Order: sequence, then C-alpha cells, then structure tokens
Amino acid sequence: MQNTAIKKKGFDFKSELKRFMKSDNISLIFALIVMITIFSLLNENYRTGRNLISVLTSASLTGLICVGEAMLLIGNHMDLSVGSSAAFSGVLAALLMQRGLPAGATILAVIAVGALTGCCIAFFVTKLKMSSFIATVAMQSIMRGFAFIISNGEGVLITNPTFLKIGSLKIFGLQFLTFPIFFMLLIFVLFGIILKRTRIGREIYIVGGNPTAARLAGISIKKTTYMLFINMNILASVGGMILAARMNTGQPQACVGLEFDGITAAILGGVSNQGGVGSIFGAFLGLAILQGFNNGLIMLNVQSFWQNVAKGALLLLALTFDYLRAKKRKA
Amino acid sequence: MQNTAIKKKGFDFKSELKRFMKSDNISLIFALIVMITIFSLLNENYRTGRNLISVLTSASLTGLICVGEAMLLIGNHMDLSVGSSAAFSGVLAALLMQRGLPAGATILAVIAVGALTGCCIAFFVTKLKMSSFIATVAMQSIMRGFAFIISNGEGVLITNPTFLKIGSLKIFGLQFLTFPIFFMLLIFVLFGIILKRTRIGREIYIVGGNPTAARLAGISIKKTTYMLFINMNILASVGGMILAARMNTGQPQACVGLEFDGITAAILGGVSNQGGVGSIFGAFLGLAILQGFNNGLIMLNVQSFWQNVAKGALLLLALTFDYLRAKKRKA
Amino acid sequence: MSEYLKFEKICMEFPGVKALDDMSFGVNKGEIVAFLGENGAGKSTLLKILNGDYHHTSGKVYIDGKEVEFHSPNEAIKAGISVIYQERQLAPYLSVAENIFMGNPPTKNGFIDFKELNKKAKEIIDEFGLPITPETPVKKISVAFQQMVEIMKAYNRKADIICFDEPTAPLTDSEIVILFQIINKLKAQGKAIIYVSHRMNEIFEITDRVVVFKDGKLMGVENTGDVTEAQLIKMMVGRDIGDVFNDLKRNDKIGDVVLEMKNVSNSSIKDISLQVKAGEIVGFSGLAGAGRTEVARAIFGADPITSGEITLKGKPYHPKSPRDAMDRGIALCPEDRKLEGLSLILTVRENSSLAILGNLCKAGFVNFKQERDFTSKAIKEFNIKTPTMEQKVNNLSGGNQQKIVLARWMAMNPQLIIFDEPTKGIDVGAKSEIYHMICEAARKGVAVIMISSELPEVIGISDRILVMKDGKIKADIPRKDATEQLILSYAMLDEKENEKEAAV
Amino acid sequence: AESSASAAPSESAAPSESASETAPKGDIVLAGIYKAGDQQWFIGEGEAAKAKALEMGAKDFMYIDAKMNPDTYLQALDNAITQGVSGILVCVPDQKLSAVTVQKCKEAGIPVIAADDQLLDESGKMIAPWVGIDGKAIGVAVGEWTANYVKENKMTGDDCGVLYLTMDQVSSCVPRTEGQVESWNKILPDWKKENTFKSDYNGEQDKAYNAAAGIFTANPKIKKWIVMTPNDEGAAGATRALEAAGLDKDSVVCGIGGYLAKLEFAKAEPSAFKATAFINYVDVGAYSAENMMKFLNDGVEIPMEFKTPAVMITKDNYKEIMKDQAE
Ligand SMILES: Nc1ncnc2c1ncn2[C@@H]1O[C@H](COP(=O)(O)OP(=O)(O)OP(=O)(O)O)[C@@H](O)[C@H]1O
Ligand SMILES: Nc1ncnc2c1ncn2[C@@H]1O[C@H](COP(=O)(O)OP(=O)(O)OP(=O)(O)O)[C@@H](O)[C@H]1O
Ligand SMILES: O[C@@H]1[C@@H](O)[C@@H](O)CO[C@H]1O
Ligand SMILES: [Mg+2]
Ligand SMILES: [Mg+2]
Repeated sequence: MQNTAIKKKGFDFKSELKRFMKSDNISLIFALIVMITIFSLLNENYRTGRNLISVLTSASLTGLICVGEAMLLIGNHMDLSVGSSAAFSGVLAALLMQRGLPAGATILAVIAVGALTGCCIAFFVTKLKMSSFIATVAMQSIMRGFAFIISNGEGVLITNPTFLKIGSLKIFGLQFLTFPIFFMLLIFVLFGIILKRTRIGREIYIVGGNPTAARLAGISIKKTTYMLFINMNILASVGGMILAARMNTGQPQACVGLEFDGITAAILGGVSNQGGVGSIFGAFLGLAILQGFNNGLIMLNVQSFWQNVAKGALLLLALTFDYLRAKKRKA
Repeated sequence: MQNTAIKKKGFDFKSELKRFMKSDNISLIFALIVMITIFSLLNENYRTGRNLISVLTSASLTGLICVGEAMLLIGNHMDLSVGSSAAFSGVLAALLMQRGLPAGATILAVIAVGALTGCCIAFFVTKLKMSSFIATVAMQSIMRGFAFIISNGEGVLITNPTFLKIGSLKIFGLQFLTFPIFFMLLIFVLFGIILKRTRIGREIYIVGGNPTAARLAGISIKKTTYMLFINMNILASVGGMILAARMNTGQPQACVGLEFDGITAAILGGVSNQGGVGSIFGAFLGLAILQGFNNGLIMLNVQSFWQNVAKGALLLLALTFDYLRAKKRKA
Repeated sequence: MSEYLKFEKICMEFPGVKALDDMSFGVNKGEIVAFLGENGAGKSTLLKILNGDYHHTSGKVYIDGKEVEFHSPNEAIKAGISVIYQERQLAPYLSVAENIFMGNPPTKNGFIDFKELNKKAKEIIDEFGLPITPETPVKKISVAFQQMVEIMKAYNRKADIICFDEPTAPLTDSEIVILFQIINKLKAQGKAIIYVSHRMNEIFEITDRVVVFKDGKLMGVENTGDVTEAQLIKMMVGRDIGDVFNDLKRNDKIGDVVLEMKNVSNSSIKDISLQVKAGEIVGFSGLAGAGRTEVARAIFGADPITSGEITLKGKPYHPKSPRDAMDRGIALCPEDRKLEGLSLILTVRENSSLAILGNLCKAGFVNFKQERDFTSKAIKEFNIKTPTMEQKVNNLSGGNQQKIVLARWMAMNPQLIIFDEPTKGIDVGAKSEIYHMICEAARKGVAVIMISSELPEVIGISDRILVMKDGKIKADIPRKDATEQLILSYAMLDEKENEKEAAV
Repeated sequence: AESSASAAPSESAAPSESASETAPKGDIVLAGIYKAGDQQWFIGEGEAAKAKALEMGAKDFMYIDAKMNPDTYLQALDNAITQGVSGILVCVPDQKLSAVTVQKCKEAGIPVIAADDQLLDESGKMIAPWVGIDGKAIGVAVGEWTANYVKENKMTGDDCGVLYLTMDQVSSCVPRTEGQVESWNKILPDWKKENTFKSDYNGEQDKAYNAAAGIFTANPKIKKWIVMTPNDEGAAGATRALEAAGLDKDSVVCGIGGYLAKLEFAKAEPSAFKATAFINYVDVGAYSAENMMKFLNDGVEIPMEFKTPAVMITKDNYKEIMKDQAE
C-alpha cells in the first residue's frame, strides 16, 4: 500500500520535472544559470547576498513596470508613457507633501491620478480607436510636460519620514527584504496568480488572442482594456513614488526609457507583442536576466560603450537560444 | 461633341473631387490647413518661404525615416534601431574621411554598412523568428554602442568639401531646394510610387495584411522582409550622413528617439501598426503636421514644458478628429 | 494506369498525431476526385503537402510520372498546382482585383497596370457572374463573396492541378451553382481536380471518383457512380448512421414565446418581426448577404438596433453587448470560427470553456479540475480529434475547430440558442450527432434559431423556416410545407416581382 | 585660454555695426537656445538672461530647448534666424556644432555668444565670445576639495576607495572628470591604483545609483568611499547607494551643480553628500544677456571670455553663497 503511494508520488515528481523541462521557461532558466555562473567566476562578489539585494533593489521599479507591460502585451497593448508617469508621480507626491499633505493621503492621491491616467489612455484606445502605441506616445509627451511644469523643472525634496519609509523599510525586520524589493516580489506573485488562475486573467489572454471572439463570448473588451491600463498606471505611480522615496527627491526628468526596460524584459521572458501569449513567471526570468546582466557588467567594470553592445548582444543571444530550443523540441 | 467632352471632363473633375473629399487623407489635409492658418495668424513669419525651408530642412532626416518606417509598418514590422544607426553612419562617414577615404567611396561604404545592418535585422526576424520590436531594440543598443566606440564618444569633424555639399548643395541652383530637402522629397515621391504602383509595393501590403495569404500566393515573405529592413537601414545611413554633413560632424549621441518621430508621423498619417494599411502620401501629411507644429511652437516661444504637452495633445486631437470623421462618413 | 498526379505511401506525423499513414492513390487529367473523411482524417494535410506547405515524413509525390518535392507553395504554384485552402487567405485592405491576381499582377514597364488588372478581374468576375466590382476592398464584401474571390484567385492561375478544400462551406446555393459550372469547365479543359467536401450531394453531383480517408489511412477509392451514399458513409465512419433526419427525436411540445421581435431594423436588417417559442427550432434560410447573420447579431447584442422592439419571455430586452445577451440566457454560435469564434493561439481547453468560464470559477478563480473535466467531456461528446486538451486550436483540423465552438455554446444551457451555419465543415457522422443534440436541446425547452445555407439541413431539422432576402423576412414556412423550390423561390423571387411591378 | 581669446575676434561671429542696424533699438529680440532646456540649470540661466535683457530694453527673449538633439538644435537656430532675432545666446548640444553655428549666424549677420560651453573650432580654439563654466577648472576644484577632505579625515587606508562616476556620453562632462582626476592625483600622488574605480551612468539619479551600487558590492573590502561625479544627480544617486549599503557614515560624495545638493543640505540629518561645486546659472544667464545687449544697444564689443567661478559649497555655507538659488 504505502509502497505504491510512494511510487506514485515519485512518478508524479518525475513527470512534473519532465513537464517543467519541456516548459517554455526552461531555456530562460538555463540562460540565467549560465549567466550567474559566468559572472560569479569572473567576480567572486557577484553571487553574494549583498549583490542580490543590490540587483533586486535596482530591479524593483523596472519589475513593477515589467508586470504591467507583460499584462498589457498579453492583451495586445503596450504603454509607452509609464516612464513619464512614474516621474510625474514622484514629483507630484513630493509636492503634495511639501504642501503639508500627510504620506498616506499623498499616496492615495497619486495612485488616484495614476488610475485616472490609465482611464484616459483606455478611453482613447477603446472609444476613439487609437492604437495603444500612438495614444501612449502622446501621453508620454504630455505626462513628461506636466512633470516639468508642476516642479518647474526642479527636483523636489522629500522629508516626510513616513513616506521615506517606503524606500527603505525592512519588511519583517529582514535586512534584505526592503519594501521596494518586497513590493516588487509581491506584485510578481500576485499578478502571476491573477493571470494564471483567475477569470479576469484568462480573459486577458482571450482578448489579446482574438478580440472579436472575446466580445462574442461575452467578454467586455472595454472593461479588460480599462483594467489593463489602469493597472499599469497605478503600478507606474507606485513605482514612481517608491523611486522618489529611495532617492529622497521627486525628479521630473527621471525614468526616461523605463517602459522599454519593462517591455524588453517581458518579451525576453516569452511574452509576445502580438497578444495572447506569455506568463508573469517568464517575464520575471526575463527581468532577472537583464538586470543581473547589467549588474554584472557594472561589477566587471566593462566600459559603458561596450555595455550597450553587450546588452544588445545578450538579447539577441537569449532569443536565438530560445528559438533553437523550441525548434529542437518540435523536431 | 466638344460640349459633351467638356461636360465629361467637368464631371470627372467633380467626381475626382468627391473621391478626394472622401479619401482617407482629407482630414489630415484639413488639419494641416487649420494648423498653418492658426500659426500664420499668430506669427507673421510662420508662412514665409524662409520658414518653410527651415521646416523642410529639419524634417529632412525624420522624413527619410518616416518613409522607411511607413513601409515597415505596412509590412507589419517596425525598426526601433534607426536612430542609433543614423548616428553610427554619421560617425563612421566622418571617421572614414578622416582616414583619407574620398567622399564617394565613403558614402558607398556607409550605405553598404547600412544594408548589412538591415540584413542582420531581417535575418533575426525571418530566420530566428524574433519580433521586429525586440530584434531592433537589441540592435539599437548595439549600434549606439558602436557609434560611441568608434568615435571614442566624441563628435568627429568633417572637412571633406565634397561630402559637406550633401548638406548644403542647392539643387538646380534653387535657393530653397537644398540637397537634404530635395532628397527627402524625392524619396517621398519615389517610394510613394513604388508602394502604390509596383509589384513589390503591393506585395508589402499583402505580406503585412495576411502573411499566410502571401506565402500561399508564392510571395516570398523573407524577401519582402529583407527588402524592407535593408531599405530602412539604407535610408537611415543616408539620413545620418546628410545630418552629419549639415552639422559638419559625425556625432555618436545624435538622433536619439528618431525612430519614434518617424513612426509617430507615419501612424498619424494613417499607417496602421497592425500591418496592411497606409500610404506614403498620408505619412507625408503626418510628418508635415508634426514638423509644422513643432516649428510653430518654437516660433510662438511656447515654454518647452508646455511644448511637450502641446505635442501630445496635438497627436490625440488629430487622431480624435480623424476618428470622428471616419465615424461620420460611416453613418 | 499512370495517373497525372500520384501519391505514393505518404506518411505525415505531427507531435502526438499521425495525420497520414501510407496514403497511395492517383488523380487523372480531366477528372474530379473527391476526398471524403471524418474531421481530422487528413484531407487538408494531404493537400498542404501537395502544395509544399507541409513536408511529409515519408512517401513520394509524382506529377506526370516525375517525382516532385515542393519546399514552398511558391514552387508548387510554379509547377502548376493551385490549392484553395479551407480557410480564406486574402489581403483584407486590397481590392478584389488585386486579391484575384495576388502574386502575379499584370505589369507594364515594371509598374502594375491597374487598368489591365481591373479589366481582367472584371472578366473573371463576369465569367463567374458575381455582383461585385474589382475595385472594392475585400474587407468590405461578405464572407461568401470573399470565398468566391479566393476561388477566382486559384482559377486565375490556370494551373493543371486544382484542389478545392471545402469551398462551399461559406457559400449558398446560388454561388454553388456558379462554382460547379466553373469546376466542370475546368474539367473539360483537362485539369486534374481534387474536391474536398462533407456534403454528400455535392460529391455525387460533381465528382468522378471518391477517395475515402479514415484516421489518416486510405479506406478505398471508388467510382462515384458505383457506390451509394450509405456505403461511403460506412467506409468513412465505420458504421451506418441511418437516415439522418428521420431518425431525429423531435420535440412536439412547443411552449410559450421566448423571443419576440417587432419591426426591428438597423443598417443591415429591415423591419424584422418574428417569434421563437420554447422548444421550437426556427430555421433561417436565404442567399448570401440576405442578412440572417445580422439578425442573429442584433438579437445577441453584437450589433446595435436602430428601431423596433425585442422582448424576451414577455419582458423588454435591449442587449447592449453579447455579455448582456448571455446574462439573459442567449447564446450565439457564430458563423466564422476563425474570426469570431476561436483564439487560435490558445488551447482546446481554454477555448472550450470560454462561454461557461463564470460557472467554472469560484470567487474569481478558475477551478482547473472542473475545467479539465468539462473539456474532456466535450472532447468525448463532440468527438473532437486532438492529441491533448492542451493542444493549440491552430493545429486542429477545420471541422474539429468548429466542434469546439459548438461545444462551448451548447454547454451554456441557454434559453435561446442561435446557430449560424453550425455544421460548416463538419463531417457527416458528426453532423448527425449535432442534429441530435440540437433536437435534444429543443426537447429540454430551449428555443433554437438555426441559420443554414444547406437547404436539406434547414428543412430537415426546423419546425418553421423563415426566408430572408435583402435584410427582410420574406416568408414563414411551416415544416410540412417546406421544399427546396419553395424556399429558393422566396429567397430569389422578389427580383422577378419587382421587375413585374416595374413593367406595369 | 587668454591668448586664444585675443586672437579670436577677427574670426568671431560678432559683427560690428551691421547687426545693430538691422535691429533698431527698442525692437530687440534675443534668442537663447539651450542644449537641455528642461534642465533646471538652463531654465534658471534662461530666466536670468531674460530678466537682464528686458531690463536693458529688449522687447522679448525667446527661450528654446534643443533637447540634447543636434537636429532640433539646428532647427531652433534656423528658426531664430528666420524670425530675425537680434542676437543669439547658445549652449550647443555638442561642441562639434560650433562651426555650423558660427557660420549660420555670420551669414545672417546675427551676433552670437556661447553660454556655458564654448564654441570651438577643430583645433580647440574659441570662435565666438563665451560666457560660462570651465568644466576642467570645476573638476579641479572638486578634486582639490575632496582630496583635502580625505587628508583631513585621514581616509587614506586600504579600506578607502575613490570612485569616479562618469558621463562618458556627454562631451561637456568629460573634462569635469578629467579635472577631478588630475587634481586628486596631484594632491594624493601615492593613492593606490587598485583603490581607484570608475563607473559610467547617463546622468540620471537612479542610473547613478545602479552604477555605484554595483561597484560597492564588487569591492566589499572598501569600507570608506570617496565619490566624485560630474553632476548633482550622480552625487545624490551615489549617496543613496551608500546609504543602502550602510556605508554612508564614513564616506564622502562630492558633485557638481548645487541644484540637488541644496536639497541634501537642507535635510536635518547629515548625509554623505558633503559638497558640490556650485556653478551659478544666474551669473551665466545675466552676463551673456548683458554683453549682448551692450553690443546691440551701444556697439560695445563683446569680451571674448567670461568665466563663472566654481565655488565649493557645503551644508555650512550654501545659503550664503547660493542666495535665492538656495530656495
Ligand atoms: N500544424 C499541425 N500541427 C499539429 N497537428 C496538426 C497540424 N495540422 C493538422 N494536424 C492534425 O492532423 C490531423 C489531420 O488534420 P487535417 O486538417 O488534415 O484533417 P481534415 O481531414 O482536413 O479534417 P476536416 O474535415 O476537419 O477539415 C488532425 O488530427 C489535426 O489535428
Ligand atoms: N465588413 C462589411 N462591410 C460592409 N458591408 C458588409 C460587411 N460584411 C457584410 N456586409 C454586407 O452586409 C450584408 C449582409 O452580409 P452577410 O453575408 O453577413 O449576410 P448573411 O445573410 O448572413 O449571409 P450568409 O448567407 O453569408 O450568412 C451584405 O450585403 C454584405 O455585403
Ligand atoms: O549639461 C550640464 C548641466 O547639467 C549643468 O551641469 C550645467 O552645465 C551643463 O553643461
Ligand atoms: Mg480540412
Ligand atoms: Mg451569414
């Protein structure tokens, strides 16, 4: 009796492993391991806990953006305005607190503004039938403009100690688990579950895969689109505030190109920019590879000009590798 | 006899006009006229020939990119690397001439490098099945890196008088028709004809609109894709050289975001980023509106923060207007 | 016997599926050969191999005695092969003419000669006798005409071997008549023709020989004249299916009115008034473009209505979206599975459970076990051929894709269900099962609207048949009076009447 | 620099009488074209220039942002010329654009003054009058201050490292780092090579954070860091990275600018960001406009060179030195 039970369990484990080995993410995991190994050989400090914290911290903002963009991409959209929005949010938060608003109210207000921004974009996309590319390019310009206007182009100091905590608070008193890291990981897990396990998550895939079919199956494309953009822009707002807290200043010129880092990580992680395909876990792996690579290059003190080349080459390499593996599996 | 002939001609004209009024571009033309009128009222210098030259000159590089991107978008691709490639080309040209290569040979060599870059991208896209988004994001990073590496981060002076001519030569001795302007207009006309009237042009629409249909009709998607990327990167190379000639220097940090200006103009001009739809004339109108607007804002001395907002708002407005018109026409 | 086109021991394997197994037979010039077989039997796969689209695992193809191997459709086209795929393949924003001449437009001095192009296209359109103009963008014409454009495209290539993969699925009778004239003309010109269809009457009407497939294997090649329908069906299904319509267990207890439309109009339908009762099956007939689909879409909230009233069980009903309609217990199984039904890149499981996802969820979370159970039941009930429920729908045969759409909507337990061409691409065996399911639903008191362009099917299954033309309902014919002639006369008659009126 | 300045006037773009003829008094419009017009620095500079110009009788002052983009810059220049402005103040996005700038202004007969960054020819000679900051000299000031701080605080052990954050991709910032390295090495000639580090960033604070944090973790044996940066963003970013690594107490960071340093200094608690080289945009803006207006109004020749001094500021003295810019 007992014996068979164990056997069964053993078998399950094996088949799980097999499934895992065949899963879409295995080549990314492999790439990540190879990368970590190489960098660790080249610099003994690469694999230290301290460096992990430093990588995770610098990934914390991009991570939030990556989650939002991954969901958008699966729903066949993208948001090119989030870098501006994050900067705007940081500045706005700093200004509100300068005017005496308490931290809690400030955070809520900024999140509300983020949600509103998302609403606007979704309105342009659903109601006025703009492509999300162009609608968000426009929004990018507008939000950046506002970030400069409200701050008059100057960085705004943040002194509110409660607010500054969101940049440095150690969760559960753990040294490595600062709030930015914790929040990023939380968002990955949370949205991983939402996308995979919930109805709304499934609907995003359907809408991204074939919007006409989705509509005729009773899914509201409008609702899904609003949801996606609001979600993205709230994440950008929160990310912007966390960055501002980490930097002790809201800066209008921050986060240029942030959207690209997020989108690139997601696509590297197997999310398709044609909609309907991808996972949050994949996006996380993509992010880990990119951020780990950037960090490794800095540690090895590679000249910044060459860092550009190396980053591009990494992307191409990882995707080529993925292609070859997919092809091999097919054959 | 003669009477009917005239009548017929008159009728044709009328129906032509009608067709024109219904055409996709009419709302853009209208927007352009409104814009020019408003700016002219606000600043008497706006409608001068001199300002036209200045607008056209500054549109000359973006124009080339816009044509290439419009074709790519119609073929359901995009190239986010062209800003880097243009900068790289300018630097490369300057360096080659510094080493004593004559202008003609330099131009040919740089064009060849551009073609090669295009080939690489097409290879990643067709053979390794990468999305053009990610392949060109990677390429963007690589080309920028190379631009910095070969120049060691510094602008490279150009003194070759023949080469400098391509920045300033007056075509047919006409004051307003400098080579950059002439070349840009030429490219618009040329590619307008190619896209509309030639077989390869029509095939781009088919490939972008339905790649499976294209393949089954014996159209080589691979060939079309190579053609599109090579074309785009040659245009970027030439554009980069013209810019370098205009500035007397090849600059590694030039042209950041150039691809977006080109893509934005094309999309504003009715080219779809879903493939299969659009025209070069439309793209030209999109470009004219954007560049004319930028120029107008500068002339009116609008604060640069507000310029950002205004530009974003213009995009949204123009597209909303277009949507409303399309809707009205449908009803 | 040396046939013009010969397949020898063709095998084709996909991961988890042996689509073709040792397939050998030939096709002569001047001959029309039918492919017959259940959904997923391998018919389309063989055509795709011939077309250089798929590469067979083993075996050989000969044309005119010479072995050939095509690596791309382009090579096949050059070798004189033209295949019309089951799924339309057009460039949506280009004109009819450009689509007809896709890949080989007439040129002059290196430029496309649009005058010549439109002229030549017009000639072909006229030859087919269709009311479309060469300059119209393909996106703007109805599905039936798009299919005809697809056929004209292949016709125009002047190939020696022409293959039609279920060309009539989106067509109505009038276009089918045209199509058959064309096919016969091609036959007379000595072309070798392959014709794939699930419609037995078509096979008997037009083909010379029949090749029967089952599970990727060849079951036999027969002269069409020498076999009966029942024999063929037995060969492909492996059992008798009897008289499809007479064996149906009909519902005789028609209940209260479920749906009532009063003078409903929008941009494509005019003044529609009708009633559908619980347990009643109402057939919709008419020619392509008659507006049947649009009526269905209006009921389902997919298109807005501009005037008129709809009531559901006596209560006012103004659906603003398909969601509204579904919440009120209405289901619509759409006409075009690829555009409106399926997300091709998602799995069988994700596609099947779509309409009832809400029921499979608890607190917003999908219950995967329930979902898998539901899907395996659907796969069994509808006999969907797929290696696993995690297969991407894209990799399924056309008929099996259609079954997924049907399974999805049948599962919803609606009070009113609308089928728009439900048996499009479905094999004979499965068809009869679907008819049984529809009748079963009616017996449970579901009101059913069934739109179909197959007259025997509408007549065979409906309690009443509404005939539509030009967006209007022209007749309401009870089952006992329905004949193909009568329906057709209503579907086309008006023009004659109008002519008469004009003459007066 | 002095000698080249005196040699230059003949080639300078500042023409004599002709320009003032085309721009009659009272109708003077100045244009200020700045390479990064959305940076606080240039906004302040532009505001100061505008105030001065209007005060001296100009009708208008156009502030134009070249967005670090050479093409936008050239358009802006053409545009200003088209509008017939009377004089132009420029900070070019790249100094290699000097020749074109001077040539275009010459053709149009419009006087030009270089603001912040010089207009140089290929041999590095100034080809137009200049009011601005000397990147190298400012770097030297930072290097000196920092080296002296290190000496005073005896931060010369093996657990001390110096990190130069660099902006290799911005040509005007390269000499700042060069100046820092030069003066540091002069004062501390024995500083060990293996305790010297460089890391590049793009000018943004969070990128500076990443660039610095990577170096800090890569070298755990260094417990006291001395960081020099070419702008305030870099210094603030490095400071935050030190804090995150728990190394801020014993470290020192010195930047260039003042605009973020003042925020840092305003905090109650001390931070590692101890000093910055204050460069005064108000001076640059006001002097450039004043010289131009004097020339246009009265034909007073524009002096070839005016350098704003680099003043090191700290928490103790910044309010005094920055005056209302400290707000
Ligand atoms: N690209 C593919 N990948 C995996 N399996 C495939 C692919 N194409 C077809 N198949 C499988 O091969 C089998 C034969 O499919 P095929 O399309 O030839 O059937 P068919 O006879 O045309 O059916 P139908 O009548 O439904 O059109 C099916 O089981 C199908 O799932
Ligand atoms: N996208 C479109 N744009 C413009 N007109 C269209 C479009 N689609 C369909 N139509 C027109 O709408 C009318 C109804 O078309 P449709 O073919 O859907 O009707 P139907 O009765 O369902 O026909 P079928 O027998 O093919 O199911 C036709 O006149 C058709 O030409
Ligand atoms: O770009 C810099 C700016 O950031 C400020 O530091 C002043 O000098 C300019 O050259
Ligand atoms: Mg098939
Ligand atoms: Mg229909």
